[in-house]
Amino acid sequence: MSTAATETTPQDDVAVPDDVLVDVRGLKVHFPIKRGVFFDRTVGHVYAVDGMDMQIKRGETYGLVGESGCGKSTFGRALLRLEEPTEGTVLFDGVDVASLKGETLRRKRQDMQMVFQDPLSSLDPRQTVESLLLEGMQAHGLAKDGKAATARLRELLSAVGLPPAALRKYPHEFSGGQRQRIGIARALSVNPQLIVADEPVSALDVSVQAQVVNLLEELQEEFSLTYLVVAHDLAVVRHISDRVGVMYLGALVEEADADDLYAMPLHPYTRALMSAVPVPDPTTEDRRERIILAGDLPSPANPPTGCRFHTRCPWKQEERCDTERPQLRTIELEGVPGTHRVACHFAEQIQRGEIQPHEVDVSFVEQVDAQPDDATPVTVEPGAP
Amino acid sequence: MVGVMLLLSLLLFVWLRSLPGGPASAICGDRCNPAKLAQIKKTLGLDDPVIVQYLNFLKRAVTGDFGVSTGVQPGRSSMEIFVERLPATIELGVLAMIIAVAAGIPLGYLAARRRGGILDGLTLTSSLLGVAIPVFFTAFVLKYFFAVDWHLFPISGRQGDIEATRVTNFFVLDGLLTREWDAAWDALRHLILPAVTLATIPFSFVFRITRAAVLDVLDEDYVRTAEAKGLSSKVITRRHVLRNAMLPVVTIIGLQMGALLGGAILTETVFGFPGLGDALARAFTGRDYSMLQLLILMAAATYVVVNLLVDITYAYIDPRVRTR
Amino acid sequence: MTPLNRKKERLDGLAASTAAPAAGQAGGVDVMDPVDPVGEAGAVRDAEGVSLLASAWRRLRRNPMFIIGAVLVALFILVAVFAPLLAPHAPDDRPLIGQISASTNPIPKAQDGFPLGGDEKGRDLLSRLIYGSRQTLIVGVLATLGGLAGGVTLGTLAGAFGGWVDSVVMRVVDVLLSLPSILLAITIASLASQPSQWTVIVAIAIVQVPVFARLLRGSMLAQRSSDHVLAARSLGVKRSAIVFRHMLPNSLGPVFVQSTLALSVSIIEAAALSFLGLGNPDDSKAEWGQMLGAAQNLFDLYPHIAFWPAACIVVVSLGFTLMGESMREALDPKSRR
Amino acid sequence: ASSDRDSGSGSSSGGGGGGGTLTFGAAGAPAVFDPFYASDGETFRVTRQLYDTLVMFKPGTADMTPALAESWNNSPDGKTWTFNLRSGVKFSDGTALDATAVCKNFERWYNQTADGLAGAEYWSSNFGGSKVTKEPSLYKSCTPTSNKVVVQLNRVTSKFPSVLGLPSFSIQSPTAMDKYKANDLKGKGEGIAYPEYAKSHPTGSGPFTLEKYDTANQTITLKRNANYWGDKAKIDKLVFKIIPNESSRKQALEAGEIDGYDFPNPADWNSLKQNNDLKVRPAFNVLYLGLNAKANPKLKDLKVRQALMTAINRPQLVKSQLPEGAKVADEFMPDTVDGYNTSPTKYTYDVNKAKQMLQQAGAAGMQIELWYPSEVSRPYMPNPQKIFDAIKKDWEAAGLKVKPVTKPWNGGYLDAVDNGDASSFLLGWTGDYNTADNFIGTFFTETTNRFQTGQYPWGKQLSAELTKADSTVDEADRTAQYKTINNKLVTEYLPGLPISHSPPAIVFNKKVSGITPSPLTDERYNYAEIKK
Amino acid sequence: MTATTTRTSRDARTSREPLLQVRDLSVTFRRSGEEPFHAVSGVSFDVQPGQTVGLVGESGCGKSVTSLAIMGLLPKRGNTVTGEAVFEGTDLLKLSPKQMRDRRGRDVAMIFQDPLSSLNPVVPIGRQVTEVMERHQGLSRKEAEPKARELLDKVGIPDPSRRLKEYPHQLSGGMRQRALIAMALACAPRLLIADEPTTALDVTIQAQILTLLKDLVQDSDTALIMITHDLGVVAGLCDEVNVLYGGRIVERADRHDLFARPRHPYTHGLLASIPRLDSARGERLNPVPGSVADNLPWDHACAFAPRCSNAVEACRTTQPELERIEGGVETPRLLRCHNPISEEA
Ligand SMILES: Nc1ncnc2c1ncn2[C@@H]1O[C@H](COP(=O)(O)OP(=O)(O)OP(=O)(O)O)[C@@H](O)[C@H]1O
Ligand SMILES: Nc1ncnc2c1ncn2[C@@H]1O[C@H](COP(=O)(O)OP(=O)(O)OP(=O)(O)O)[C@@H](O)[C@H]1O
Ligand SMILES: [Mg+2]
Ligand SMILES: [Mg+2]
Repeated sequence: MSTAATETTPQDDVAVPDDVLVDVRGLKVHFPIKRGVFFDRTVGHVYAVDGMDMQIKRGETYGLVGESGCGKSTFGRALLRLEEPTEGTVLFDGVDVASLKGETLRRKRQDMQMVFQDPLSSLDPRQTVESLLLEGMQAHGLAKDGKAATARLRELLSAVGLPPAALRKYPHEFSGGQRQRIGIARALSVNPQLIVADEPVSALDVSVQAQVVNLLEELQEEFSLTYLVVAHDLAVVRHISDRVGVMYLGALVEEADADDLYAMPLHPYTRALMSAVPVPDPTTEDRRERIILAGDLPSPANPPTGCRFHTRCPWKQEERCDTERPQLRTIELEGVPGTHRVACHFAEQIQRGEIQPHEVDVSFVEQVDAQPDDATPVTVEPGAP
Repeated sequence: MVGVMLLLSLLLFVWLRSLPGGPASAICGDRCNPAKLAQIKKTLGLDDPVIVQYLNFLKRAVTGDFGVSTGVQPGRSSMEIFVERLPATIELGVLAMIIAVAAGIPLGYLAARRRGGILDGLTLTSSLLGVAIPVFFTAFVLKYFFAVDWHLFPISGRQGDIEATRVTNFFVLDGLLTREWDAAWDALRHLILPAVTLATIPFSFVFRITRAAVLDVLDEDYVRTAEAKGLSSKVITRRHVLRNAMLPVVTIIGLQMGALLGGAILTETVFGFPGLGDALARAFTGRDYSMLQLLILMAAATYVVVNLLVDITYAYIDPRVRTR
Repeated sequence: MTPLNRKKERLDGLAASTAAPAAGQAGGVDVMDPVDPVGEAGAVRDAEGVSLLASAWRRLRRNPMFIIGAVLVALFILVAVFAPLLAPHAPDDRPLIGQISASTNPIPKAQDGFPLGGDEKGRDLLSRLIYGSRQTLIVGVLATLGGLAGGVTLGTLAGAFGGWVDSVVMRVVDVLLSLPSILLAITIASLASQPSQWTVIVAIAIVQVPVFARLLRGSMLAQRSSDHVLAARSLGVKRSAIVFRHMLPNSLGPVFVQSTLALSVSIIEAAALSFLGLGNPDDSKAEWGQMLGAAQNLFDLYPHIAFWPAACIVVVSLGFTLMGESMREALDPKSRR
Repeated sequence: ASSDRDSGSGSSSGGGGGGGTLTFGAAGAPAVFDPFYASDGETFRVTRQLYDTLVMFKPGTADMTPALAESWNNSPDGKTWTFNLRSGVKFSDGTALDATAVCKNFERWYNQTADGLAGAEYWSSNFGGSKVTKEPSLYKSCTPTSNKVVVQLNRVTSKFPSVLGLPSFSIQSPTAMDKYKANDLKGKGEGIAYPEYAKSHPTGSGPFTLEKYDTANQTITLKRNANYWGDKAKIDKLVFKIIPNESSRKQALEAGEIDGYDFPNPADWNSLKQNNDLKVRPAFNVLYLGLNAKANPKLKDLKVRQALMTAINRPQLVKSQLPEGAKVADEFMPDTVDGYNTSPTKYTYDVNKAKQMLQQAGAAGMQIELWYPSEVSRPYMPNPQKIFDAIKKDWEAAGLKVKPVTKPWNGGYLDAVDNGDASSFLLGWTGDYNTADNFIGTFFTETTNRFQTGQYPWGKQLSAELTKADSTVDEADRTAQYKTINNKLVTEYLPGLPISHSPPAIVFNKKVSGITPSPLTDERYNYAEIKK
Repeated sequence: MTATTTRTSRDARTSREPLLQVRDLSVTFRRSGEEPFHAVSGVSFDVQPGQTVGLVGESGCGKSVTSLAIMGLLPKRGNTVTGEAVFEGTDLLKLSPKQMRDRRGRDVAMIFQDPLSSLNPVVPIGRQVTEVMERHQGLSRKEAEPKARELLDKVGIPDPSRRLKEYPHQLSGGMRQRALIAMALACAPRLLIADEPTTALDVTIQAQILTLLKDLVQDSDTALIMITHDLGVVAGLCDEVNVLYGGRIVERADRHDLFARPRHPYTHGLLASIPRLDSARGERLNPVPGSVADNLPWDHACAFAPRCSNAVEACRTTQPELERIEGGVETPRLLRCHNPISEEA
């Protein structure tokens, strides 16, 4: 695609480079919490996605990681307008998807597809694989001629490594990995540019997981696809992604090229996350420095003020961290490239070792009333840096 | 909720008035003629536009005045009749529910525990029969054998020829309060057959829900945890299985409480039990609009109240609801 | 949680529990075809596709509850269809009228050619029972179909569109749900200006509407947020196609089961209406509920004329209930095998 | 039903029988205890025991006999009636039942407001009018003179003074009525609200007084009036227990919970007779099939009406659907009423003849609506549907196309019949007292009656004939006129088809004796005795 | 709560009498109308006091069934269990239900995967902890309460007094799992079975729980059977690892040996298919082809054969035995394979 964005929204004053396929600005998705005996009143909101900025370049794989409930899936869905954004813009190839309506939106969907976590529930149990695959093609007028359609179906199946016999079968007759392949084939069926894969391998066995990961990589080359891969398994994300964004409570806390991020995580949360991933190597495991975070992810209905992470951060500083919300920024530090952005006030100081980790009060942020004083101290294992 | 009630009352009101016959004809009697009928309608204001009538009705209803009965007990205030008969139906309903619950829960539990066994099969089938047999037929059969043939229970009514002081109009309770033991016993005897009849339907639901809930709970991880802790089966049953299985059962009890009034129409009719069900049945045949409006609205309101109660009970036994 | 919600919740729960029958299949371990070259993605067996219904059917076939129910229902339908061949007399013929005397011999006794005797109008009881199956089936089926049609329409509207359409439709359904079903049926039937078979059918149909509507809406809503509908949406499939191809077919399971149960409820409620004198006054075509209702005053002296129609009703509605309940269980993903 | 603790209460000093309680199973609750505002049998059954009327009906008959008035006479013009009151009679509140009190009752009746008039069915249909609403009335004035009451009427009528035997015209205590605001009737929304008096303070001079009305348990307990002027009650208490369901009443009787009930289902008669005392009340009613040519012009032709009559197999209908003792009706009134014509044309069942007649009238295979009420049972037609069914079958046999129409009694049936919407309909009448006017006068005097006789050429004439007969003072003359009218009614007019007279029954268990079944359901319980 | 990174005196421990000896454990499920299904067959292993034994394998390989069989918690009907599970001299499988009840929770305790569904939603946490002590230590509820508070404190639940009165839904995922652990530890059992205790949790929480388990086992000399499908978890925690495939142990080794030199093609395949944080990026993963659905029956073949890149003719005709092989310094190495991966890597 060579043409630059033809439609731009007025507020879009930042120049979007040509190679950016998706440009998300200030995306927010808030779900109302309804309650009430006589009338459903909105008593609050779940701030599932709360100010996401992201650019995905053509042909790259963007990996999005974060703990359960931090809003990864919601973001992915909002990107595809499967969830109504509360605020913000999503420019897809220059068109603001967040403002499309009706038939235009439906047409636009051809360009962006989704692969789901649970391969079974994302396939209509009452449709054969054939009709599942044909459906999208029909919706976009790609299956006008029966023969061509059949040929394309076979092509799709072979692309995802399934025999043609699969066409007449129902989803429940396949194994998990095979189902996920069907899901991928369905996404491919309309020739999309972008595929949002929401935890595409989390539900699969390790042995099968690798098959699907490989498949995704192959397909990317073959069909020049752009991926947004949402996952909580850092190893998988690292393996598959060109760039990785780390999400915490509805917003990115760090974003960098995959190698950079893993080589030098800057945000305290990213550090903790990475140190927590067990590695299938006893020697490494025995020697590893580990940052054990205290407590859990606070409730997105009642997110902490300031830096969302300050309640669990071992490097938290007085004042600034709990009052001012840090923005994604590049930092001036040796060996940190300009593509590496982090949302931490003290990233430089931490990296330079000027701020030392300390113990953290475990406050259970999801509980409004919880005010434990005698909280357990967090353990930050001392070890060689 | 209020909206639902208003809508219901409006629909009912307009519909009732669009029908032939009605209170004016009832008052006019057998020697009626059109002129006389018109006169009566005029006197009662039944010739006003329906919407005017409805607004008047609402105005009066707000003050608790639902008009005067023309069929159930002509000339008495409908509200008075309602208040007087309510205890009868409550007494009946509560006893029926007690029977249904007392039989349904233990049997449901046992059937679940011995799933697929003979006891399970028998109780399951009989509970299905509970729904498959028309209530009034059950009533006839029970009455025929227990009252007519074997004289074990009285045939009809709430109380026989017995001196009884009325305090609350809950006859059993009154008997106990005033220490008129024989009156209490007599009132109870009158309740048993109708209550058993009425209990067949909720029994079947309570039984099946208990059985299903227990089966579900037995499969729950926390029961396995309890087993893993080596707890005695008594504790597991009581604290871990039943307490959780009761949640859906409470719901169904609530639902069935509302539905009991439906069953009461048939049961009370067969047993000549002067409660609301009997009043309803007669209000229908007597085209007693005032009574109908009151009773149907009250039935809907009861339903709402019972549901509220269920919610409250639910919150009491399910901490997940309580602390939200 | 709003208070009216208990009944609703039960229906919704029911809907949700059966909405995704696929989930039940997920854990099952299948016995393999031993030798099969493993492609990259593993073997795909060659056998023709087995739909979910087929597997539910396989489970049903072995369930005695279902078999008994199905046999009873089948018998009932057969009798209804072949009534004219089976019945010795027309339902409205009065061969025994001559024997009747209101206060000395109101019910003709069993005699040659009249194995069950006659009724109070001198008609052959057996023939009326046989013909009764017809009328009973008609009332049951029409009332259920009526309820189904109304309920499915409302439920689809509410479930497919959500938002204010859902609110409006559900308020209407709430009004209907807020009354015990028999009370609602009585209200409708008794307030019809001229009672007839149709008032009975319409009354019972209306009673069923909210149940079906709620049930369908529940599963439709569950479907709406399910991944496969999301997938279809993201494919850009048209809304109508999503509703009719994905949501509706996947939501009909519980509705279908419910309609079996509804048939039995219809038959019983028709009987209750007759009992209260609100049934079809024209008894030239026999109907069991009506026969039972007419027999109520003779129960003491001539229990058999009440017993036979009652027994027929019980057996048939038990048949439908057994069928419905076992189907419900078979479709319920949580049901243990 | 007589429980030990109730019986033999010491109050039975005034002689009489063995005391005890008689429990009667009533089908419904009395509407009020003020019979003036009542029109239903359930209310009258109770108030008859509480009040006296000036004249009453001889037990077992519909004929007048002295009651509060020991004797009466009539002025030659038939408009001034003088009643000689029984002396020493007291109301149960202790006040005297004297001429002033009686006239106060008349005045009260005549002074009803519009609301009151709406509630006073018997007054408005027999006397009509009210001073307040300024409508003309039969009643003119009442003058008390020492022991006599002089009542003046505006015109002559045969029903006077029999009409005064109706329970609605019970003489009630003016003091009590004032005290409890007996006239304070209010039309309210859907119904009429009754005053305290009618609800709980009935005060009359009858053989019983109200002890309590247990509305919650639906029982009414009457107590023996020890000061009754006439034959004092032998039982101590009379309890009416309301059991709406007919078969429950039967079962309750057999179980000994009640001592009696009335209108048993004809099908139960035989079995009831075995252990109980089933008393058949003389049939004082008529079931007819009303015809209305306005709704179906073919009916204008007398031939057609006669054909319809001929087509009905009334003997079989009576035998198979009506209780023992029921008779085919040849006229619109029972043969015990003066003016019955023993030799009018009698119609016999003949399908072929009926077909032939229809043919001749050009109405072969005509379509006709046949109306019958649902949800109701009347003494003259225990089961309307069955009677309808029998007639329908017969008519169909004669080639007619019968279209059934049914509506609930109070839910449109009566209204439609009154409006003249029903071309043929089942209806009947139970007499109030023994005059021909009470039957045929009620049916046909107005030309806008249910039969819409006004549209026949003879309608006005019939009306005039009836009015003339009714206002004939001489009894013999009057009877002769009625005989003629009766004959013409069935032969020349035939506005409807008389079907049957069927006797209702009342049943007691064998312990009860002394009750004479009344054609007017006017059983007197002061004569009842309970064997222990 | 500071985790040390090395273990000491392992040798001393492993030489003691085994605490639990599982011998030839087989579990067969029978459903009417279907072939009997051998979920677990011929599984044998020992657990020494203080030792952590890992059971790893993909979903459905029989890990949970093994542990449930040892605990006597399999469904009452529809299955047959054979073999032995000798715990301190008594065969647990032969105990009567009553006797088994006395042992469960006291001598052998278990933690389950999903901490939310494993806790009774309508009973306060405290009660769920104290009831174990009431049952096995004869304490009254009053007496048990302070102990429960101590326990909660020990597993790292802040403000234990308040938590005692709270219900499971009021706790976060990590806290729930801690509460479950507290229940399991209430009577100081000598053997703890943890069935995927961290699978439902996020990595950061998983790290908390794993640290906790490690410390507890170390401090109290409790033996731990750790069931997981995450090889990373095994690598950091277990002394000895058993790899299961299709209901049978296919390889057993000391963790160092296993990860350094996997011999079974399946183990090798598993390791090769996992992307690792510490390896170079960008290289293709080497997945195990096919899925469990392709398994052969063990009786006449190696179940893994259809997916195995090393398969030889024998793999499809004869069942390999679990045999001791070379290597395995401290723990004997066992392998079930006709054509193992050569020993270099
Ligand atoms: N439709 C919805 N209505 C209300 N809240 C929602 C809805 N969808 C998601 N949420 C809430 O928004 C938050 C983010 O959810 P989301 O599914 O995006 O998280 P996630 O990062 O994908 O987590 P996971 O790893 O568990 O999939 C959660 O707290 C969730 O409960
Ligand atoms: N109650 C049961 N009835 C029938 N089959 C069962 C039963 N329990 C388990 N199985 C089967 O036994 C096999 C082993 O199950 P198990 O639960 O031990 O697997 P697992 O290794 O724990 O897997 P996961 O990682 O998914 O927990 C599975 O194929 C399962 O389907
Ligand atoms: Mg997600
Ligand atoms: Mg498991």
